[in-house]
Amino acid sequence: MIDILIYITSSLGAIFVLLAAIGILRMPDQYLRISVNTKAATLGVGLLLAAAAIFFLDVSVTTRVIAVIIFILITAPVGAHLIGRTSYFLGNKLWDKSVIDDLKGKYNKSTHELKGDDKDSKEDKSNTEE
Amino acid sequence: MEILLAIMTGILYASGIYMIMRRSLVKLILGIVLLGNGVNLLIFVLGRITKGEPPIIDDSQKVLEGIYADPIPQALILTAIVISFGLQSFAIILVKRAYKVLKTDDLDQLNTTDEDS
Amino acid sequence: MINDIILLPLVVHLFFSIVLMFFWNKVNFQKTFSVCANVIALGVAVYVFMFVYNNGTQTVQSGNWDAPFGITFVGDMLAATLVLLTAISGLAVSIFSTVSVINARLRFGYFSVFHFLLLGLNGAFLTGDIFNLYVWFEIIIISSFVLISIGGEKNQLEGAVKYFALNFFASMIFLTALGVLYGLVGTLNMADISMKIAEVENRTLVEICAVLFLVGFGIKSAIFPLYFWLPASYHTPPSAVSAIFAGLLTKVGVYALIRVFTLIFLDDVFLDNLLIALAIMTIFSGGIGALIQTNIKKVFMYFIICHIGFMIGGLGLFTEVAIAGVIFYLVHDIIIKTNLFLMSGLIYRIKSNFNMKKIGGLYANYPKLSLLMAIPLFSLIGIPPLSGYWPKISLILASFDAQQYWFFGALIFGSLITLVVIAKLWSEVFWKDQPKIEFPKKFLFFDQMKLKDKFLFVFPITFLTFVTLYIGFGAEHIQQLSQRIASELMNNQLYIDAVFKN
Amino acid sequence: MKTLILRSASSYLLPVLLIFSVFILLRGHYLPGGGFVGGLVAAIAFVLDAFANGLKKTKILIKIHPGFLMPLGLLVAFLSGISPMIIADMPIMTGLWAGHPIPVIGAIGTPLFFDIGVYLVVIGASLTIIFTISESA
Amino acid sequence: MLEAVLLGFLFSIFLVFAGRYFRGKLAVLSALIPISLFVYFASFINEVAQGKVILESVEWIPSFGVNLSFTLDGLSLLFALMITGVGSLVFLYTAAYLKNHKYLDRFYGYLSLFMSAMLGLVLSDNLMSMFIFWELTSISSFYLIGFNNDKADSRKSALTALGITGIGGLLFLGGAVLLGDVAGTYRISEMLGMSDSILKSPEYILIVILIFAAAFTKSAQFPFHFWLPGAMKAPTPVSTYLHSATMVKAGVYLLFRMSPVLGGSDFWHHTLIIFGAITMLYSAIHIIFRTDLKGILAYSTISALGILVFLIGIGTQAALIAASVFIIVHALYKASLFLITGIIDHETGTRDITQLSGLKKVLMPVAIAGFIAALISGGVPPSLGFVGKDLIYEATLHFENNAILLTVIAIATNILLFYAGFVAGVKPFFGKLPDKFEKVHMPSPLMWIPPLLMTVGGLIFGIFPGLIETTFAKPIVNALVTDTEDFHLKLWHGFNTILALSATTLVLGTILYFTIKPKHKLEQAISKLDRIAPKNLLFKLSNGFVDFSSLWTSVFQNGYLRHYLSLIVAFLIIAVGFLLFKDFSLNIDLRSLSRVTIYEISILTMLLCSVLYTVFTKSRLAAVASMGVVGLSFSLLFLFYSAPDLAMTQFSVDTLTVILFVLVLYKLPKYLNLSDNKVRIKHGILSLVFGSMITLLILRVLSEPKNTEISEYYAENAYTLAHGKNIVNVILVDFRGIDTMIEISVLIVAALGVFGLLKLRLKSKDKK
Amino acid sequence: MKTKFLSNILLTLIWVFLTGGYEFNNFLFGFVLSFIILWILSNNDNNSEKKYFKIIPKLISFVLFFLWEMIKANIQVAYEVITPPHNMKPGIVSLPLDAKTDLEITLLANLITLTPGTLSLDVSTDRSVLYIHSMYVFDREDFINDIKNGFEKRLLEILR
Amino acid sequence: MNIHDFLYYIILPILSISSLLVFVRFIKGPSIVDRVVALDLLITISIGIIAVYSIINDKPTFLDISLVLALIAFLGTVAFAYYLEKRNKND
Ligand code: NA
Ligand code: NA
Repeated sequence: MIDILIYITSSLGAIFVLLAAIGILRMPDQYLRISVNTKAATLGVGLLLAAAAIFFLDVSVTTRVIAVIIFILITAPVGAHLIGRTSYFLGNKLWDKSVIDDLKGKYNKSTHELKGDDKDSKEDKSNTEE
Repeated sequence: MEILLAIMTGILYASGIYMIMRRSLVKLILGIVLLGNGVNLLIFVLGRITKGEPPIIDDSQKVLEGIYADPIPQALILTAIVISFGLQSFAIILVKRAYKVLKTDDLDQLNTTDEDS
Repeated sequence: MINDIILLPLVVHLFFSIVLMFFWNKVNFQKTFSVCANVIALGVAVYVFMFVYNNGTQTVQSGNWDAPFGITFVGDMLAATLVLLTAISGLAVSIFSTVSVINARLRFGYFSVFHFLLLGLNGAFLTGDIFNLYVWFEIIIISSFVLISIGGEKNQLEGAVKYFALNFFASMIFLTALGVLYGLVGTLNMADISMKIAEVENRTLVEICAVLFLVGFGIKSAIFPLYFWLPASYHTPPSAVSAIFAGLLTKVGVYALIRVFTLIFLDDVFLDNLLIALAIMTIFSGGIGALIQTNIKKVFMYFIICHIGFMIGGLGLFTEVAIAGVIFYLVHDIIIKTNLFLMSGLIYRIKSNFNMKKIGGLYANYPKLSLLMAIPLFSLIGIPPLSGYWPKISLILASFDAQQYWFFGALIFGSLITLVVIAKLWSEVFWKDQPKIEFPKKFLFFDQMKLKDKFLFVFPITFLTFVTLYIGFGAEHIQQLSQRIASELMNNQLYIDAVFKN
Repeated sequence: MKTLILRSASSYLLPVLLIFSVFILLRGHYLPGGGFVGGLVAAIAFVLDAFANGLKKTKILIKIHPGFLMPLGLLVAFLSGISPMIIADMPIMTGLWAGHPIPVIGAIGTPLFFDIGVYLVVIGASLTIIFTISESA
Repeated sequence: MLEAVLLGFLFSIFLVFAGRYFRGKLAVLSALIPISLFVYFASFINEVAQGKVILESVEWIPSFGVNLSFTLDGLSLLFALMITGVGSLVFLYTAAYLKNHKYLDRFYGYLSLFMSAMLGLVLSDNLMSMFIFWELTSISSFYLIGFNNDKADSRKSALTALGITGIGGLLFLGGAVLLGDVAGTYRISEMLGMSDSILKSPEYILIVILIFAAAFTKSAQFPFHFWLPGAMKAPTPVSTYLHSATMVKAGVYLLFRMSPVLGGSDFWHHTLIIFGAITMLYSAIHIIFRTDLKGILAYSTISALGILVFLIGIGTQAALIAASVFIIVHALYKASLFLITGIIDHETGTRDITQLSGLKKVLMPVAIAGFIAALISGGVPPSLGFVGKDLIYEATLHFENNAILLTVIAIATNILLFYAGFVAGVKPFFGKLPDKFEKVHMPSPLMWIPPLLMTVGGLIFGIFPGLIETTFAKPIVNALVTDTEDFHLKLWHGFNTILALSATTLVLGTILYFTIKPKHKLEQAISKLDRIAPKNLLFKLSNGFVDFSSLWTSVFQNGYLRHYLSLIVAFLIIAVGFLLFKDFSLNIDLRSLSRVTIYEISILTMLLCSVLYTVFTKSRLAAVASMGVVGLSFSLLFLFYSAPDLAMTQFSVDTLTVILFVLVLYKLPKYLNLSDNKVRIKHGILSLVFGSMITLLILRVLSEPKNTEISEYYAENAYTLAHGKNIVNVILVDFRGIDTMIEISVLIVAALGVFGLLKLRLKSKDKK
Repeated sequence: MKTKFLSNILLTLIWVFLTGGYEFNNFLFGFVLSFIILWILSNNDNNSEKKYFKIIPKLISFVLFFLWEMIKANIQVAYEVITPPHNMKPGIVSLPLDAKTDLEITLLANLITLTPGTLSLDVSTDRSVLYIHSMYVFDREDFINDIKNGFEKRLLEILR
Repeated sequence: MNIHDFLYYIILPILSISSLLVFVRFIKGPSIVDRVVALDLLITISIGIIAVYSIINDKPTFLDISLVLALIAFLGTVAFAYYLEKRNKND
């Protein structure tokens, strides 16, 4: 029973990791790659860790596994946020089939302050990135 | 596997030395880091590698028996890593200062002290 | 406690460094404390020396782990002697530093790094463990990196970059050698290695390992063709720093070579000839380097290289007479080179310049100081009966006995060029009239200093000069000591027995 | 960096990382870890805080100057190293052990204090280096 | 005797502190030192004449066999008396000559230092202590020659002299050490009996060469003679004392001393005869072309030294007698002539012989001294010079080989020396007194009495040669020759060949004096040959050497880090490569190796690619990121191979390093590719060769068995004795705790360094 | 709420001491037990204190919801990854925020990042807007409403 | 095929290949952002590898390394972001 659980979790984990890897290789722009990274990999690795927890069936291992998963869940999106906005600063273009860019023109180039959704930028909303 | 590791060590040495020989200050530091890694790997490989048997005594045991990795090279490398870390951080700052004061990245410009003055 | 006497030099210096770090900003406290600390350290060193002298080689098994399982410290006569010399140089430099190094530098941990450096030197001399030796080397080089670059002036940084890169490389080669050695014998205790390496069947690998050690230590001790960092950097920091570097840093490399080649890698014709060949080239290269310099610090610097060759060659001759000569030379060299750079600091303070072409008239204006400085200069040349002369007898004798006439020639060449260059230096700096140059306006000249500060400038030089005179005129004592050390070194079973006696 | 997300995340991560670093430090004698890695993790925790909130705030947070941690740690290590010389007339670095082993940490003895010294030094040194660089960057 | 030797040293040290009292009128008191020493040594004349040898030995550095052993026999007594005697006169003369000189005290200091060194040299029975004094004479003469150190000429001459005598000294040291090694003692008196075995030893030729090198440089033999004319830049008392009477004879003294030990081989005799002959004739000819009085005297001194070497080379008893008498003769007249020249220079301000004439009107007593000196020098009876010259001819005529040739050379030399003596001692005083010298007045008696005393002495000894015979000649011969024949010194031998030769010499000398007048033209004419003079050849050589040194140094020390590193790497490749391929074999037991798995391969691939990427990328940021991958791969490798502690540490350190990099990176320059392709390829090959060498080395070490004693001990005792289960940690904090203590100190120092580097800004006023 | 939590912990500790069992399971049991006891005793408490007992079930349901979203996200990503990327409609959308405190905003942003196709890029300096990158922006308003009614609402319920 | 073999011969190779794929992205870039993301993902995958490896060798200790990785890996990303932003600002 436990073995089967391990087979399943580990297989799923590996598959998601593989998907994340393919994703990061195939996705057409930085933002999409980041997006893929934070999801598939997190889940995949979580599952692999879970497999370990199931295998050892030990409180200390389980707590450690939970700790690792929580850490990943906290840090991965924060990292994604940081690198995502950085990518925008660097002027990395969105994929050319992107439909909307609300962020355009909102960053102050020198202070990196970010404007909220105020009136005078409303009309930009439907503009798509070139 | 040891053969591959030996080749890898050689490559690390080669690339470290090659990088130190460049004229760019930044490459110098990267070379130092690479070379340091190469040396660690050399010690590690020469201490003979063992898979999956860390030199840690089991909870229930009092002595380590059976097959286990030689802990000594590990301890040595650990010490070497820490020391290299100290040296590397110093080197990074040294290079930064040097660049700021000398205003060049070109190591070839740094040859006035060898000349007779 | 009685067993740990040889560790006292380490304990006190580590303690001093810690205390000095706690009083980070108190420059005046640091000055006083460091000088007092060095007086204490000298006392300790004398005590250790006498203890070893009277009671023979001492060992401490740190952690109470029997050799070869822990780190063993071995205080044999050689180590004790070097500890004593370190303490002497250390005291002189620390006094000199209080007035010659500007407060801005002192405020940034100069003294505490200085004590770390002394700690490292003492540790390197006392340890009986090859990896531990590496660690001591690292504390030495990192301290020297800091001392050589602190202040961050232009040429200092230039020198420091090269100094760093090549010394780092040396450490890496040292580690490589260590890895190979461990791979061959599986132990790190030098006495243990000495026994186990004899059992290694593949002698070629042992030779390669020796060559790696030779290069690792050779870079640090500045032998040909590994010395290039030295002329690029030693003259750039303040003179006090150059002094301690000149006196002790390269010598610790020589020490390591002596240790390794008398304890571990023995009786190898290839290695001995290699050492001698390198020594000849070192003497030659260093000598002609000194010949063409006009910066007095650089002249002294090339002499460091040149005279290292004397010692390395003696080591290559590998007879008891030769080793005695090497030890004597080492004793002489540590004191004299420290003093030379202190003197260069004094000259700079008087003339605001290091360039021979731009300074002169010292003899006319400072006759007594000039005579004081003449003694170390003559000792450097080896004018008999001053200190540099005596070891040459042993070295020449040994070179004849080994029929190494090229090395004999190199000895003569090195001595001659030292003579000529120092005479030239004397003629330029001391005899010649002061050329008309513009002196910097914002410069505190020696004449304008307070009497107390002047005294602190001159005292260390005088102190070391007296030590040099003692080495010269008390050559009998030094030679007996050297012979004793040489016989200890040539009979490495003594060392091994001392380590494993418990 | 002016990002709210990082800032608030780091305020929750900091204590976790610190606890974790102490954990790694203490169990080092039994399992992978020890003063050095522990110290590095702690240092990284503060660096993270400095990235998120700015160096000034982090410095206020730490209260003691990291430079002070270095001699302090070294002193701890030094004292635990020489205490056998002074107390027990044993060679330097001889382990002195007290009582029975307790969970996680194991036996209490001078090597533990030594490791704590290492921990403090590593925090102090790493932070000194990184903070100095950030300030002059 | 030790006290006698030390007296001068003590006096010079005393002058360092009390010198200012000796700059004025008290200066003349300094002469008390040599005078008392002269009296002291004179008191031994009787004992020595009776054949006694006085020995005295004080242990100094027995480990080296260096003792202060002094011996007073005929030879050393002669020299000791000469040193102190001429010394006394020179000390007196100086008081007037350098009256009120600012540094008169220093001058006396050097002089007495020199005197002591010289005394020590001639009295030493120990080769090593002799060498010590030998070197001290070089050093003190360096200071004396360079006394007028504000003049570039003086400094240069002092340097040249020191260089030449310095190398001689060092070779002497080599010879002494080797001789001591062969003989088993440094005591010359003990070596005397071992002459035969020394002659047979394989090192004999080397010893002799080294000793010759010492003697020839010190005693200015061709081709090392040129430092001596240069040394005449020194004040006249110095030239008198060092360069005519005493120091230059140290080499001769050494040859004297060594001839019973090392003499007796053809090599010894022929070399000395050849060098002596060349020197005496070569420099004698030079005299004709000189117009500077001191130059003339310098060359005649060299010539005289040549004669002495020549005579020692002949080595017969007759020759040795001739040499010992000639030493006295030369000291008396040459010292006088120098002092006289000094007076002329001092009073007229010139030493140009073409301008000097008729001075006898104003300097009558000096003229008398000059005239007598010329007589002695020319060997005119009844002066001692005549006795000396006869002895020389006697020695050459009775030599076994080439007697005629040697005699002819001797005659030619003597003719020229006759000429020199008269030009220096007579010519300035006769003829018409130029107007400008009308007002020249007599110097202080302190200046003219010494030369007069010496020349008169030369006359007296000439008339009563027996004085010399009993006091010096016989004891010297006793000291040097084993089977002595009886002999007597006489002024008059009756009519024989030698008398004829003497007469010829005098006649031809006189003719020469009246036909050849010193002219600047001649001097200029000869100067065209200067190009091939040994001096200039040597200067060219030394300039060439300096150029070579610059070249060598700039090739090796060219300021480029990469160059330094590639030299070091090349050295490693050669040395290690040589050993590696000396007996190349690679027998790895493949079964002992661990299996290759896909995860290891993929990590290695990643590691490899990231390393290569780091090396070849053009973006430094990418390189830093790539270093992150390298670190990660390392962590995984460590993990795979059972090193969890390492994996953790590597990863945390790596993260910190990346942070560090990133913090400073934008303060760093762009990542330029500065080297050109050729250099890159060169370095690439060098690095690759080195890397492959490391690989081979690893493989070879891996095929050796490994000793696991220590790790087994740890495995057994880590818990039971050290209370820890993570053995790596136990090693770090317990087994090898000291390593860790120092390692954290390294970190601290690095941190202090970083702090200092970044925070410390030297303001301009701080920069010293 | 805090006081309740603290009393809960305190009771747990008392339980642990009493039983003398220091294992994890005993802690967990003690915690649940004291939670129930406190809940039983909570009738007289004011509203804010009562919230403590509602929050646990809500938290559990939120976690389940989140896990579901996450699995959905991954399946979606899996699909995108293995098929050609033609049917994506990515874009950056500004989401007006109701969440106010740092914790609220951060949690929301992170959760959004972890769930289907979305990535929180940044929060405006005045905290009024969250900029989200999404793989599928078929309709801007629907997209915004989905998030506001889904994640934000549930999250704020728990946190407030 | 037991769990050990399954993990050893199937899961680990998949994970290894995944890392290589990610590494391809790392090399390809093109932007530094891609590299940072790739590095981050590599570390995440490594955590998985460690988990599997600890099962294979029956060494729960190895999980501690994954703990360290999880905790501080993200610092690298933070640092790069910090750098890029600062550089961008200064331009
Ligand atoms: Na550890
Ligand atoms: Na211990």
